[in-house]
Amino acid sequence: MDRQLLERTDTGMPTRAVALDIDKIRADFPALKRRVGDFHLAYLDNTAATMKPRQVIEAISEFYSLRPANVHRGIHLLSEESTDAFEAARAKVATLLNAARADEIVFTRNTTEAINMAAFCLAERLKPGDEVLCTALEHHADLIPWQVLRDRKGIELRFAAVRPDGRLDLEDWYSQLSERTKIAAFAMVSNVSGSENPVAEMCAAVRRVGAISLVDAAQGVPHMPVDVQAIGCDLLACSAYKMLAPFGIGALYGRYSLLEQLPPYQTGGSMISSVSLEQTYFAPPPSRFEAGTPAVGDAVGWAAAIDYLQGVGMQALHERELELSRYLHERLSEVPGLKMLGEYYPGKPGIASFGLDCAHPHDIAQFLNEEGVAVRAGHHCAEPLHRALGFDSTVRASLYLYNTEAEVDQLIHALHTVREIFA
Amino acid sequence: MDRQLLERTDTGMPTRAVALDIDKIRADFPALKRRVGDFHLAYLDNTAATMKPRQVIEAISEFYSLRPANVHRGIHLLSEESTDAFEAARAKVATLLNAARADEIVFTRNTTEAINMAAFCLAERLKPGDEVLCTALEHHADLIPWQVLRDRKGIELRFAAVRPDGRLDLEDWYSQLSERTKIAAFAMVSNVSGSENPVAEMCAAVRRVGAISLVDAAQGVPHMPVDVQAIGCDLLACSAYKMLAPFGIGALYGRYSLLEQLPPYQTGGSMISSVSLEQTYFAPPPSRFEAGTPAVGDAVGWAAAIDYLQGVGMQALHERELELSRYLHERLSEVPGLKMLGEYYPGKPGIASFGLDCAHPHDIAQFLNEEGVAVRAGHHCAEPLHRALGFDSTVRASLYLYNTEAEVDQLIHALHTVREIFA
Amino acid sequence: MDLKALYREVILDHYKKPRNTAALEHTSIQARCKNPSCGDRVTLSLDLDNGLIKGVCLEGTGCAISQASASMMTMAIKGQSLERAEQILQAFRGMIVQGDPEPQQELLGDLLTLQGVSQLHARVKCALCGWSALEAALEERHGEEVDLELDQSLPRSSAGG
Amino acid sequence: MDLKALYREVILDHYKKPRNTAALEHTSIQARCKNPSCGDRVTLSLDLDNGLIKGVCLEGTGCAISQASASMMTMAIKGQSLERAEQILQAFRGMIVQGDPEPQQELLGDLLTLQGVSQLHARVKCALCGWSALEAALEERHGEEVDLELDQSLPRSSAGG
Ligand SMILES: Cc1ncc(COP(=O)(O)O)c(C=O)c1O
Ligand SMILES: Cc1ncc(COP(=O)(O)O)c(C=O)c1O
Ligand code: FES
Ligand code: FES
Repeated sequence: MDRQLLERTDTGMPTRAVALDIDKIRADFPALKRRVGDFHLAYLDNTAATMKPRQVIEAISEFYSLRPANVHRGIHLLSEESTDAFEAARAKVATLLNAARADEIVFTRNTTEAINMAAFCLAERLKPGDEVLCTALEHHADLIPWQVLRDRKGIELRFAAVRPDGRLDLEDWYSQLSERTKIAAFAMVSNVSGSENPVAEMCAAVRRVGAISLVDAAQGVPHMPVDVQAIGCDLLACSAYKMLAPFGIGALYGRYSLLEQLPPYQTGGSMISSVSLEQTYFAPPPSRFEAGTPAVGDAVGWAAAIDYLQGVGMQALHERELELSRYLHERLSEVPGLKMLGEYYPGKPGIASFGLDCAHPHDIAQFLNEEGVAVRAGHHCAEPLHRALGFDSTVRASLYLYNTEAEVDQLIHALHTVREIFA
Repeated sequence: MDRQLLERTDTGMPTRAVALDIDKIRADFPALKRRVGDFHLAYLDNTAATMKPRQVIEAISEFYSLRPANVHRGIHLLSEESTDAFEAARAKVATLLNAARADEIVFTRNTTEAINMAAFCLAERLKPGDEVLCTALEHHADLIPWQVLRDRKGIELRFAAVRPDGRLDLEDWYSQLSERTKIAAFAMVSNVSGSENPVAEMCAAVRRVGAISLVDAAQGVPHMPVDVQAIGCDLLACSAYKMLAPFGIGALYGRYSLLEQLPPYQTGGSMISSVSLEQTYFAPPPSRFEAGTPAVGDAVGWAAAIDYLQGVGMQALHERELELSRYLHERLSEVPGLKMLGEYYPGKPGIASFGLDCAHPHDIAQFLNEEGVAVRAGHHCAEPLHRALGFDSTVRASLYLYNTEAEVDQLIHALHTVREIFA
Repeated sequence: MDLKALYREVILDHYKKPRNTAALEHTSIQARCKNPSCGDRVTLSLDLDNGLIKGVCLEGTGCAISQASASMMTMAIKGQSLERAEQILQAFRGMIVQGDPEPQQELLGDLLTLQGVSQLHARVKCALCGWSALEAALEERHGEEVDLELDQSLPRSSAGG
Repeated sequence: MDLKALYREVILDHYKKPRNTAALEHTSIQARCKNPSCGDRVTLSLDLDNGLIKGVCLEGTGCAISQASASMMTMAIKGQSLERAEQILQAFRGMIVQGDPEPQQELLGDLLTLQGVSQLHARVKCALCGWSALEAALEERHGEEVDLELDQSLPRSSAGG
């Protein structure tokens, strides 16, 4: 990376236009105060899961202390309150994504379930010869469900290639998109190379061929303003725990007019209109897709996380992340023998995957942990992308709003230690 | 109900052989201290969801404060700790159910997902003409997935009848079990009539015809000692939030030798052995059935709930519940114009569903709430059972370890108020 | 809100003696609504004459709130123009669903006594059952049974307010 | 446990210069093990003679712990009887998987220096990769590739301890 980069700004806006008060933010996260041996924890595994602020932890505690009742409009006070809290969380997610109505938000366990649900519910619209267009840089969650669908329905599954710089080969993608395409599924941001796709432009192209678009926004929604109406997607999936919220909840956003046409996924209580031993009539969306008792406490925690993020401001958070991402990539480029998976470009989100010539990623991660630096090693559930770019596995460092330049320095220092030991 | 009942003991053991210290228990549940208007809360909606003790709430807070990292054996400290906590929860559930090994526990969102998963994964073993034997007293969660399977695979779905006293017609069930039966699914305890099925005997019969047994133990596991090896079931489903734990987690227990033969359900990350764009190899159980990031915090909360319940003792808890159940049913039998769905019998679990001749169940529940009594009104996700016994809907009162005779009295008093208003 | 007073002063009267239950000689349009969460039902028949609701007949089974609300509705719309019935419908929804703090007195009349139901979130649907049948009738969906859950006027997100 | 010392004193030596990598003239049995969570591999060939492991050849790619552990294993089993190799295997698993506080010194010898790995929960599998290949070889599963995840000796619940 050239020196000039530091002088440019990534977004065209003056750097730190809206400065986040990072010390104040960090004080909200109890886990960030932990130490690993003699070192401060430098938590750089945010792509896998983020830390939780006390506001979220307290919202969960409060919910379970005061109104731990089941939802579905039970008539007693606690159930009323629990139902209200659950539906308020749905409305909050809808607002975050700028959905046209709260009923476009289906709660799921995570992104994986959201995509499985979509693939299952779309299956009956497909016939042999139809095509699903995927990409080679997807997370397994946005890949294997389509393989399953392919095997189940006898359709064609196509993959747009990834370029050596770690970005989607858009030309290849466009060349494979055709009238035969019925579904196009792609990530908003790769969880490995960190590169971002032009999702609005892609969704428009998908619409033009009359296909359905699904955006895997697991690494998008937590990190930037996302507006499903502006993007123009039909379906969009994300996970709460990657944005300060608890594990156990995520969402499938769906355009209401599409959701209405889809059959249910799981079946059971609270998704029915009437049931006899012989036949069942299903409720309208989103209930139709939410069988059984939902993860109410996790939804309440998610709502608190969204409040927190909106308090900081998604745009401000995004700009700060791009700033720190630039610093991260710059410092990494100074480490001898380090090979990046993909290339940095101004505006690239804060995800960096790399290897060292002298050591295996798992050994690197082991020594990074010894110096308090938390990263992931492996293929990060994207084996095909790793293979395409000539890696078996990588070390991945990834950022969020509470990370600092000092933590990046700590990572770099630890990488030098690894080099000393292994070289 | 005759007076004699009060003098008999339900279990053959002296009443209150092991007395629970209910005041001490109640002090652990913050929500039980709430008031509704001028009344103490009498929470009698335990079949829908139970309250949570502070031990569980604190375990969740501690988890998110200290180790909110993703699982799957990340190499850094927080991920190690999170993975350990998650797998310890699995081991704890396995111990609670006396599973032969921890790997027989698949974490799901709830009972509904557990049964959907089972029905989906068993589908490919079925061919037209095969039969699934269900019963007319199932919760929709143990009914609709089998209807879906029937429509998908062209199999026969049979239902054993319910008797007027609210219990399964075992004779009818046996008469419908045959060599053609491939799967038999039935509840351990009905969530409406409260009656208990002889599941060990039934599972033995299912095994004799070479079929697979699935026990819906959503109302069993929370309320009595459950030993999957003694019951001899192949599969068993339950939900954590009905046993002091958070929403968002449940389990499918499966005999390992059966789980090993089943295909995956949802697909994505962490359930694979290797992935290419063309093909995927799946991991062994339980990973194979747990695609994507699991509900780690909820699992940790469940583990704390099991600690709490085992501290009280499942047998002691069960005996206390039977004692209070007897009192509940006796007091209800004194209310004029009250019609029970099903009949009391000594040893019947603490679930009572009923109507009043003068008022609609939802209006009754509304007035009960005015006097602080929390119950459910409706068909409780068991429409066919209601219809079979001549009800559209009922009011349901249900008990757990923290309930008292005084709360039952409060219910009875409120029912008299309803009568005054409506009669 | 005093639940006992609400029931004693308004609801029970209509629940026990629903008005306008006599069969019509002539039925122009009939529509039904079912609340799928409990199975309760209202069937509404209208005798229309030149844009006026000349006659109305109510049949139904269900909770006191659903039946009383439907009964009071029949009194409010009988003899009114279709236009005014539509206005009353919107005003009632505004009061019960959106929780309009200043409901439209002039249109609602006696129906104002049901205002307290807007606070019983789980019962809002009950109060709307008859009105959803009316809506279907006004849209001339003859003989149709609408499902209360499908009712777009009942945004789930409002429940989160 | 001092990670740097563990690597510097034991692991790196074997990682950089794995022992027993020369091809065998005669191979009686060959088995492979793959760790599916990272794709790392060990291939083990044995030259058996009358119940004795006369020759052993190691091939593999992977992290330092997996390759060093496999290399040390070849030294431990070379020249030993099949029976004793089985005993060493069990002793090693006891030390690494069950965290046996008093590992069997007499059987393990130099392998004792790997004891610290039992504390690196995420790396226990790494240390076992070569040993699972050995197990397959002892069971005479010629040419087979076993999956480390499938290894029944690695109870997930132990991870919860
Ligand atoms: C781009 C992307 N898609 C999908 C997923 C799967 O998310 P989950 O495990 O929450 O289902 C992830 C998680 O890392 C991801 O980064
Ligand atoms: C007997 C029975 N089965 C299944 C269920 C469904 O449970 P869940 O909503 O947790 O999936 C319930 C819940 O009330 C139940 O009581
Ligand atoms: S309870 Fe059915 S409409 Fe009120
Ligand atoms: S990381 Fe693959 S075996 Fe160690």
